[in-house]
Amino acid sequence: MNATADSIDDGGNEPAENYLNCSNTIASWAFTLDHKRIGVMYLVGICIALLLGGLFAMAIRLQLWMPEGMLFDEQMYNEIFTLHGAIMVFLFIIPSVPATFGNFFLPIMLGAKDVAFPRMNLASFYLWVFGTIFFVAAMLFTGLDTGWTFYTPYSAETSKAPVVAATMGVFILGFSSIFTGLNFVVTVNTMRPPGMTWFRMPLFLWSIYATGVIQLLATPVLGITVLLLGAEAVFHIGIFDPRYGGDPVLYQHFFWFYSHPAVYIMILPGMGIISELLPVYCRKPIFGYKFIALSSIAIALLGFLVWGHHMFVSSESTIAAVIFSGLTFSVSIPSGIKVFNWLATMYKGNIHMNTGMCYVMAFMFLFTIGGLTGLHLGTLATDVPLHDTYFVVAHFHYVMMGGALIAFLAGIFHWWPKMFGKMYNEFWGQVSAMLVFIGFNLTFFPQFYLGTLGMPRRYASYEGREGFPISEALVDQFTHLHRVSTGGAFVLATGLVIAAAVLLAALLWGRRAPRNPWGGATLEWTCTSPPIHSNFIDTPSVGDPYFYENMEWDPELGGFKTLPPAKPIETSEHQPAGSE
Amino acid sequence: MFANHLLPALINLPALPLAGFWFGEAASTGAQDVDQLFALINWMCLFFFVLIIGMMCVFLFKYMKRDGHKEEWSPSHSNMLEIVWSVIPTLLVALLFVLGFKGFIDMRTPPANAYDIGVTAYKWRFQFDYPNGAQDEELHAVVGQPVRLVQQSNDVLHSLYIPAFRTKMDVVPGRYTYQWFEATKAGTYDLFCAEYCGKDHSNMNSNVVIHETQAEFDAWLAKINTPPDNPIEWGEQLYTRKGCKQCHSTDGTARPGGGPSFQETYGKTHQLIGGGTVVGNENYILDSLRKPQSQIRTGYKGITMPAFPRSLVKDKEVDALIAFIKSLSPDYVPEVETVPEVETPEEEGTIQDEVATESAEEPEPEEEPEVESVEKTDEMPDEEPEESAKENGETP
Amino acid sequence: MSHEHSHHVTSLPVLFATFAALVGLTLLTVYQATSLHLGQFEMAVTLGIATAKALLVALIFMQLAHDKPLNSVILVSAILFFGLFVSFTLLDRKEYQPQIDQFLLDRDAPKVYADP
Amino acid sequence: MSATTPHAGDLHAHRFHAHHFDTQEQQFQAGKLGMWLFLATEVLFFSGMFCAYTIYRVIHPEVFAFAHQFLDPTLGAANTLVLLVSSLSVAWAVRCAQTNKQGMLLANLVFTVLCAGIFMGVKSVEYTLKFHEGLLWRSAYSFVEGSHPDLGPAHEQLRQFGLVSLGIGAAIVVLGMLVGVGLRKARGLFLAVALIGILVGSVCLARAGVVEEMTETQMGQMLNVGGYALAIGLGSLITGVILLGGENRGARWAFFAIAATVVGLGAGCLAANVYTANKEANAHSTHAHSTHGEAASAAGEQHDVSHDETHEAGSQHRATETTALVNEFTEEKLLYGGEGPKFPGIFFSIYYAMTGVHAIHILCGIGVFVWIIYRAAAGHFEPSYYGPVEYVGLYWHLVDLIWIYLFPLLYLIQ
Repeated sequence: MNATADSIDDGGNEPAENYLNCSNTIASWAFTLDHKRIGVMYLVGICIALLLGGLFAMAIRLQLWMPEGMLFDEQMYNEIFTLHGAIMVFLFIIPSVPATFGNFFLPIMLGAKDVAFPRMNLASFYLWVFGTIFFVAAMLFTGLDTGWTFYTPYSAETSKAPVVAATMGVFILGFSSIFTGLNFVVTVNTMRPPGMTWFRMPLFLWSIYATGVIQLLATPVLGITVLLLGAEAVFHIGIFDPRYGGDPVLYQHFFWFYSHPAVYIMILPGMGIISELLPVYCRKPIFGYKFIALSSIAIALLGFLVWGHHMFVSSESTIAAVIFSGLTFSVSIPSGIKVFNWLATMYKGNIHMNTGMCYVMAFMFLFTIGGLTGLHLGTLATDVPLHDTYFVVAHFHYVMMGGALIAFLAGIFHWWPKMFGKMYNEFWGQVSAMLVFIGFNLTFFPQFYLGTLGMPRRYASYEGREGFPISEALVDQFTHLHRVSTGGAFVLATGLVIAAAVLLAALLWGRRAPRNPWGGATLEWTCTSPPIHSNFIDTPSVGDPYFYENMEWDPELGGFKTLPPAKPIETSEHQPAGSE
Repeated sequence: MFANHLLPALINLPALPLAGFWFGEAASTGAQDVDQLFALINWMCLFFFVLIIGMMCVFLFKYMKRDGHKEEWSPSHSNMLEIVWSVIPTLLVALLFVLGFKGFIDMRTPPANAYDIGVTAYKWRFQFDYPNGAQDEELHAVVGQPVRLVQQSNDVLHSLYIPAFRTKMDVVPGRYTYQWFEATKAGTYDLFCAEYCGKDHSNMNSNVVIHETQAEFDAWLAKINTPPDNPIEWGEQLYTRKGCKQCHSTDGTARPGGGPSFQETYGKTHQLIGGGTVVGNENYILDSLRKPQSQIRTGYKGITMPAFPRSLVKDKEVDALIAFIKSLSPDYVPEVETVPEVETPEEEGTIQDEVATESAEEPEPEEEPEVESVEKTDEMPDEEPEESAKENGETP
Repeated sequence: MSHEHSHHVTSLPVLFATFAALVGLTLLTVYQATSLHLGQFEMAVTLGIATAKALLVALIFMQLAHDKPLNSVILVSAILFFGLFVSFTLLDRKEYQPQIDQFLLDRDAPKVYADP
Repeated sequence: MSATTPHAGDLHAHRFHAHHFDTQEQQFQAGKLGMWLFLATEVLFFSGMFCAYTIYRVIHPEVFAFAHQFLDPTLGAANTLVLLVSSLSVAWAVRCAQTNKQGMLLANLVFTVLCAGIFMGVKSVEYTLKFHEGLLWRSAYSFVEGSHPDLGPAHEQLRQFGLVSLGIGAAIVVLGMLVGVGLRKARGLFLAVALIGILVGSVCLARAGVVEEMTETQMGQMLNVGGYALAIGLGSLITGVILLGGENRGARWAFFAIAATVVGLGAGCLAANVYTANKEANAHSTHAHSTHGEAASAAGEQHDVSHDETHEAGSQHRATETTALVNEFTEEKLLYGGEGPKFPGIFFSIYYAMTGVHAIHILCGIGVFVWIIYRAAAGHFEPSYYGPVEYVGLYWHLVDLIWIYLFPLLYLIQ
């Protein structure tokens, strides 16, 4: 550590020019190679996707207010839940954290000027846009009603045009995802600055790295799967479609070989954000650095061994089900390690309950529930009745939404001052976190109970058909629970709208952000807010990313300033475990 | 609305898990095992949840930023702790795996004395085939008798799910899948399709009726195996039972996303997609049932109509349906002669007769009978000696 | 270390020898498949020859023999995941094949229910 | 990880040194790592089809044994050789870039693209043959005797159009090289046009060569294909002579060797086509509906014909029995059954999926090679900067590597 007090400017005199205002033409955005601008464009894009997916989600919740369905007929409902799922998974969650925060902060955290392949990075964004266009096309064709999983033979026999459009969209989005992952892996591998060994990287980078590995190894299989599915739908090649001698269960193997690891593409970056934020807000070095870092890699690799647990009742053979169940439990260990290490980080800290920290706590609560209910589903005998019911719906929303989306929100509140140089209203930020947390639990906790009672997923109504009504007591219970859920969804939506409003208001009326409002020790807090076009004026020197003792709150700056280190970091006890 | 529905639900909510009744009523031998395992996992989860979230809350309140509070030093890693919180959960999940595995093997191993009931799933119905040849869309069984369901699908993936028995298995086209249960309580239970299968997925439910005694069950079986004498009445029953009703009305209106009304079918000339016309006669109805994609009338999406092969609708039943559709036609006049004829086993003859009458009236008399005979020879293997009577009438 | 020599340059004789070996192995595999009848070993021999060729291409043409180990690790792990995918899927597929066979058998057999 | 250790040679800033890399070595290694990761995704991309292949082969070995006989191992081996030669030339191109032999670099790259063109040509010969015999994927499989359509007068025009565009293509390649070496500005355009010409030419020729009625003599076919192969061989020969005059003696002889190989390959391709033509002729003249090829029909008997018979029987596989089975076949059986006489179609589904996706990779390869040739002609590459040549080379080797497996798995089944 060769940083001295005078070499660190804590933001007294910020340069007037930054990456946002250094050029203003549309072309300077559309053809930018700057990872920060690409990250911001991604942010705008995925927020639109989130809004769209969210509107469909509200439509679903409203529909289920009445047992006979309140708004739509069955066909329309099927299309809506399909679009909700497909948009949320392919357009929102998978690119959410890596493509925005990964793009924006990965090079900065490495002290680099850009990612390894800036043009590929831009290409990845435009592929995302084209993929989105295909999805819009699928919507315009009307009739994409296969569910986001595109199970054969249903997807191969009905509504060909939208299915082909959507699968081609998925194919293109897959490339976008591969390019992003590839860029990050190469950047982390080859562009770490002198002094930043593997075990001195911020944990966010570890999780992005692990995510990149999954994106590289799993996404191509999705590519070939949708390609073969498209060929099946158009030419009837007989690989997946039983009408032509194919095997629908084979399709499920193909699909889940990608889509299970994809779950970790969604959640790992979220875990990375939590590992990054928690020590900052607790003012304590992260506990068990090495274990958290390696558990990311372990999750990434073990995630490839468990895809068969989506198929326990899909007539997978008994032996395969048993093997996959056994392997499934192995994933719970590294996830547990992370949670326990986070807890240990809080111990004896000095916890700042900022908006970011509120979301982190919400994440820990929701992710714990999501993870623990995974045990019910991983256990073979209990999975059988729960499979394809609302229990599963609740479980994966707790993990994907309670995990990935909440972590995304935590990240956005944490890094917003850095990205746009404006502070937001702390009070309303915390209100939004509260509402999101309460609304989320109200929406999804009842769904666990719905699932155990037997409510199957993807039902447009739950009164049964003529002559075969579902028993009255059950319909009553379903109705009550669905209504709590729908009510909760409105609370949740309100929370999200407030969060968006807080952030947008900050852009307009927010106070100017200091360099380091939260006292983070990773490199992004040493550059200006917002960063200049080339990130750093001088190559920054690398220190311990979780060493906070040399920081002090400066009320004049409204942020933290860095003091000369009390003692050289190399001999400090607060060094990450890995460097020993 | 809030007072009516939300409030009671909210008040009830905490009581539900406390009551320990996560699942509904357990009515099979397997269900109790599943419930026990589920409860065990629940307790385990509750323990960890309280541990984690409890510690989180304690830390949150104890170490929350306030005046004079400062972070204190504590070790930043501890291999001992890491080992503890890796090994203990590993042991616990290993236990869960073993228990789940055992339960699963039981679920997948039907007893040797199981009673086989065939299941054919199609859009959007389950049809149950009983060993004596009876078919019904309700699943009936007897208390204490293990039942094995031999499942096949006529079109897409379905999944037969009986919450009360905690059992579920996908129904996959092109192969068999199996599940079994042994009911412990008489009663009527819900049965759902749990795998998304298209438009009416949410209406693909049925009932499971568990009879107290074998005699009761046998009586039901005998009853269901005897169709009504009047073909029109039988046709009307089939209209509901085979799922026609979901897409086809009988009052001349077109259901949204569905097919043409049955009232508009018989004795009219219809425009087809891709040009050409077809006359609504027996052949047309038979074709529409067996090969629905072959003649699609303008204004309808034929793709939604599944094919009904003979395993789903027997030829006799087709006759009944035709009789029913015919009776709906506005200019239907009950024919006194045909009614007794359909009651005999030789319904095929009836169709032939009718086609003959029909062809005399239609503009294309040449074509129709020919199509008919091709149809019949194609579809009918010779291995039905007991039904030879009907062959006489139509072998060229 | 001057820049020109920081990367391995494969000599022409090595390139041509590799090429000759590849052509030789191709001819061998054609001969083996069309003229020799190795029975149960046939598949193993065919794939063995293909793998030998693949190794030659990877090690010499693609310079893995002189490259950073990381690049070899990447290729090998891709192949491992390939194997994982194929083997698990195949395992399951073979296990449930009897249920398909039984279905086809029944379907082609005379119907259980009495057709009219 | 020594990526960050600066090299002595890196100190001077190169014109293609991206600003965000500290050193050129770092840039090179980053690119290479990126390429290797991309190759890993390619391996997994193909894994889906290999998985489908493995599963259906394990479950229906008889179908594979039966259906593979319709593939011509001679053409497959010829294509394998074409790809191996191109792999050699790419590896050599990298060496040339490393040792600053600009002319040979360009020549090797152009040669590689020519090989890719030959590969696609042979591929289209194969595809066309199968299309006209009804050897298609599962639902379209309709293998019936005498299903060759007559293209009529358009046929002859197609062939001539093919020849002319091939000639123009070859000429433009030569011109492009000349201009590339001389005026280093406009050769990219020339080369692109040349490649398009070659591709269009080879595809047209292949079509013309195959769809022909047998009343048109085999000689015509020989001329077509021979002309095609020779044009390419001679084109590259002349190019080599012109390019290498005075630049590098040893390499000149080596280039002659390559050119000779191309001519040889052309001859091989020719022979293969003659062979195919003979098969056709046999099928038509000897109307011997021998039952050699009845093979494993839907019944699933293991086909057991010695390879000699297999070769002779050729298209007599359209045995009467198969035809009879096709006629027996009903739609219901196709729709709701697995096996039927159309079942061999599953082999062709997989065949088209695998070779089709592979061919798309070849086309992408041609695309990037055009770009690399453009840059090579502009003199961008030198020992201190040759990354793109190496990366594209790696890609091309992987495409070759996949074919190394596809060839025995599809063509050489017993």
